[in-house]
Amino acid sequence: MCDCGNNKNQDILVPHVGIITDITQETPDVKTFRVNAPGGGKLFEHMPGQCAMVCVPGVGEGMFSITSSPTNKEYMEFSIKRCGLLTEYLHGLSVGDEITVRGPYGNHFPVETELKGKNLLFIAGGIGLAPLRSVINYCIDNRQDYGTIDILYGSRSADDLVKLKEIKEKWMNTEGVNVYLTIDREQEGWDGHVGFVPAYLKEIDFSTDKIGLICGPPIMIKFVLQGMKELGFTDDQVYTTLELRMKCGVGKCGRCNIGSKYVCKDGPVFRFDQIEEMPDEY
Amino acid sequence: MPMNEENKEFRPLIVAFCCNWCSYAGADLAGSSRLSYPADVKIIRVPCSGRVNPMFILRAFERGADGVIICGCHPGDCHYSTGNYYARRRMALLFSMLEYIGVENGRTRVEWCSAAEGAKFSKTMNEFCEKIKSLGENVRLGDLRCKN
Amino acid sequence: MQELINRLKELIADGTVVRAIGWKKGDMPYNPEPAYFEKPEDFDNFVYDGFCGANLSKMMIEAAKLEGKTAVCLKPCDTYSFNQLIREHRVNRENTYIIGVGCRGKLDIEKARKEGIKGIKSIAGVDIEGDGDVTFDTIYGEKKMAYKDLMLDRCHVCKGKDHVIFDEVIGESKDTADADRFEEVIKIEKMTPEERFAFFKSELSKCIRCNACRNVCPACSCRKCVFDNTKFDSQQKANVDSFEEKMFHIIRAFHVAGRCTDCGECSRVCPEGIPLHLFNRKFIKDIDTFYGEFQAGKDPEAQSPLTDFTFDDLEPKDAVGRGDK
Amino acid sequence: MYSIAKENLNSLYAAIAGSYDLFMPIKTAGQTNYGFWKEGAEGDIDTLKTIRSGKDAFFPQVEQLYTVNREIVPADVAAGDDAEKAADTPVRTKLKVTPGKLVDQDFVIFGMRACDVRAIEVMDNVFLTDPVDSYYKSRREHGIVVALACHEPEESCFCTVFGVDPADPSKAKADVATWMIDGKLYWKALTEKGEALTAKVADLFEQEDADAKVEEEKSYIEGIAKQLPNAELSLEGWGAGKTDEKFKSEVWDKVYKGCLGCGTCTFVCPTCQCYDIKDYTTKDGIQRYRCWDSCMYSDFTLMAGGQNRQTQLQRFRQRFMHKLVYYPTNNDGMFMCVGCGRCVEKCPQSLNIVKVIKAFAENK
Repeated sequence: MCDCGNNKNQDILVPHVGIITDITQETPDVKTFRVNAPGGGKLFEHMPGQCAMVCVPGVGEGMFSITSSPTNKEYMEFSIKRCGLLTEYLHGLSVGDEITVRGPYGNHFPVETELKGKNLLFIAGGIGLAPLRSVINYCIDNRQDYGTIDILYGSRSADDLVKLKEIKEKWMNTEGVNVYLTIDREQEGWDGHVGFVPAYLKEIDFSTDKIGLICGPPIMIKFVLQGMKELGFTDDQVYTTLELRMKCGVGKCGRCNIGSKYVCKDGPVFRFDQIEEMPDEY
Repeated sequence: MPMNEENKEFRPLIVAFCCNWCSYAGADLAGSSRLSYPADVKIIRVPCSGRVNPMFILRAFERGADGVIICGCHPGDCHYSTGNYYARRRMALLFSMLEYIGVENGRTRVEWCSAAEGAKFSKTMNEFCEKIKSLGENVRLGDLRCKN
Repeated sequence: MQELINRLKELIADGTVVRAIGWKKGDMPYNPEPAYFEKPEDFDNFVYDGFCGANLSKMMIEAAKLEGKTAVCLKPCDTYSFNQLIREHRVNRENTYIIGVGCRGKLDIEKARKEGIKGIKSIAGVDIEGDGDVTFDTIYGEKKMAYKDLMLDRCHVCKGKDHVIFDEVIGESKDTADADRFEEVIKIEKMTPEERFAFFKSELSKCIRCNACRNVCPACSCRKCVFDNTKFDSQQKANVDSFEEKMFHIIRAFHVAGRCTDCGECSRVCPEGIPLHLFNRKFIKDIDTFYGEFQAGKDPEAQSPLTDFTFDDLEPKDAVGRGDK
Repeated sequence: MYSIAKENLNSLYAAIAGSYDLFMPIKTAGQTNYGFWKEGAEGDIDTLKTIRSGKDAFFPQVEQLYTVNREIVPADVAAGDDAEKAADTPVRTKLKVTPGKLVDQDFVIFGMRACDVRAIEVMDNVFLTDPVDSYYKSRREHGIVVALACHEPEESCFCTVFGVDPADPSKAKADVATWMIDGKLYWKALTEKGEALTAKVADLFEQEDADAKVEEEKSYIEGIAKQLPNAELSLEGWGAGKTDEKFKSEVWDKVYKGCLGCGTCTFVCPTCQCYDIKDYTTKDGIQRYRCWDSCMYSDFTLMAGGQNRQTQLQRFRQRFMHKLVYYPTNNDGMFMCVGCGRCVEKCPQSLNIVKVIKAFAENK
């Protein structure tokens, strides 16, 4: 076993070896991987919203958001949707297999500053819950530091809702946390809300004394933002996280920039008024 | 190829692209007829000799092969009627090009070998293997990174 | 040149074409760029002189998809490439108006640089007509070179002064061939394998894999190149040793074998001056020898040798070992 | 000041190569590129511009980052492996990461022109800012730069536009400045590293009071530089904070059309530093390396779900915006171009940064 996981002197591009200690099939195409250092414990500490480069050597490397909360001191989790070469391969791995991980990269949701003491509104679609889950759990674990927490989460179908168990057992049972679930189409066995997230958002008619955190498919983000504006939210009240092709993760390889901002270094978390200032290239 | 103390003899790595309809069966027949051919030959089954892309051959060399042989049906006997005719033209041009850039002649070969010719298959492989042994290790087409 | 400009303006004015593809004056006397011309004032910067070497036929792949007809200026050798593109159904002939432009050989500024000519302020004698020497006015004094000595290598093996496809021809052309097309190939074939290998190794070790040779090639018109396939691990942008460059260049030449018209663009654009045409020409020579003479692009109906066969073709084992006996 | 006759340069190269790796312009197959000098190599410092810039010295085209060795082991149910899954997939992959070796020996980069030396500063701002790239850093720490004045600048040069002085390499951040005047190389150490190098080869040099001669050469070069066609190129309108106005300009649509989407400009450029990280599977481990990449390539930003710069116009714009706007925005107004003019000479379609700047000036 190599000790590179603990070597602090090596280059930022050289990864840590991580071992998969648990795999949960969340939905038909999403799995959550629990990753530990080979000797146990976490590979590194991170803040909610930060990302890491997960790599299967010989197959590829990709940027994934760390879905577990920093308050989890035992392991890190990545929720990964199967959609390409690397993710396909990752889905074929078993507990006990090793992968490499490097990070953490990027900025994080301002949980210690702008968000502190505020009422929060999380809006997620599909696998977009992954980056937000880290923040939600962080806020729930530090419940006293935040106001009310509203979580609006939608997905294509009931089977595609990620982390349903945690949502039901933990989030729904925490005081001051309201969870609103919705699915796109009617389905047998589903007695909750049916409809798209932006529409549901308007139905619920959230008051604007909140800070919004959005993540989901680009089209959803677009319409949610519209909906929020109609409700009276302003751009500087809403945060989201972006994703572009990345290789280095440290703002040097030169591909994930939007204007002069690098998503991997200056992002992935941006406030909407910051996004408005960037050139239209994402 | 590593050459340690006990094993000084050069063992070439040979990749054989064998057509599913003829020489692949020919290799089978060679096996069931207890005809031997060197274990250095690694067979890759292809649906037709016409499936062999020049890039397959170059990549095989790059990844450490010392010789590459393509076996297909005899002209006129192609399962898909004409695949081997096209292959014949392509390989003629490719082999000529390899010679042109300075690769030793004989590292590549095309042989037509039917499903009934187990003996020919085994003989061809033995011959080819001897030829590659005499040429030695493939230096010119290999990749440095695959060389330890 | 004025005649050409007038005619293009006329074609646009009378609605025959919507736009023209030609060359725009550069900021140096030797670097005109391929460009689109639509409005009369665009033609203020139109230029056609000895440095307009670029083969514009590949631009027609995109241009012929645009709304309305496009006029394109093609030199005699470029028309072969265009024909080949028609053969492969990559351009829409209906949407193209071909103006065959005259050519007396195109020039290579690198040839002047090799002669130590630098600090160029202006160049005279490169017009499309005339046959005098080329005069360079430089910061370091005036320099002269014969037009012929400044020509691109490909022009010394010119395919002839005739356009093989056109709607109209403007200007005179000259056959500038003064060397045998296969001379260099034969010279290499006569070397020993060791010499050949050393030659290609030193040439190809310069390759920086910029892909200019591929991107400029009118025959390389695949929508997605095999070397751009991210799932293929030989999609290498650079390599530890020179082998992969060999593979890239062999495959590049192989993919256009039988379709390459020998337009010489690959060698022209190579920033490292690698004689890439030596690969293409070897294939052409072999095809000629093995399967009979064939000039791609001459006849848009002709079957390419690699998509054709005869029952008694040469066996691959007989294709080698012919040279160094 | 030290001097050495031009015909003795080979012995100087040999002397330097005796103590250091010597990286310098070498002529092979008719072209001059940087390479490691060894006995018999044809050193060529007369050619003003090597085709590839000197950036290879610190940021080579290919660089080994680390090797991963895979070991396939049987699933170990006793150690916590799920028994059911272990029956299904009985083997597990174990990995071992071995970082690539950092440069730990001093080496000399000889004959770098002032523009290329400035380009090192440009790259420093990328690689040496937090988080520091240790591969680059180790090369920077061990590299000794011997800069050479440009005796005869060429028409494609426009370095003075960016404040680079082709006449006086001692103004650049080099360790040694040299001038080639009348068949003699004049040598002036500028830093401690430069002094150390000088000490090692000092017995080849003559001591000569040549300050006047060097001054004369400098004013000669400056005189030439003023006459160059692009000496007066104006950068007005470019620089930090100009993102909005330039990005939305319609001029891009006019200037990009001829672009082939090849990587020539990026690969010959001394300041282009974008890279890709790739795997190469061999028999003994997966080698992960980084190599130059080009923003002009169609796969540069390609993702499973599409990409953000899909057209050549966007990619073309990205390159020049990066050089003239984005980089200055992030680096106190410093441009990411040094005016070396390689793209001016090498672009297959004759498009280049000068044409872009001029097109914007004309279409204001």
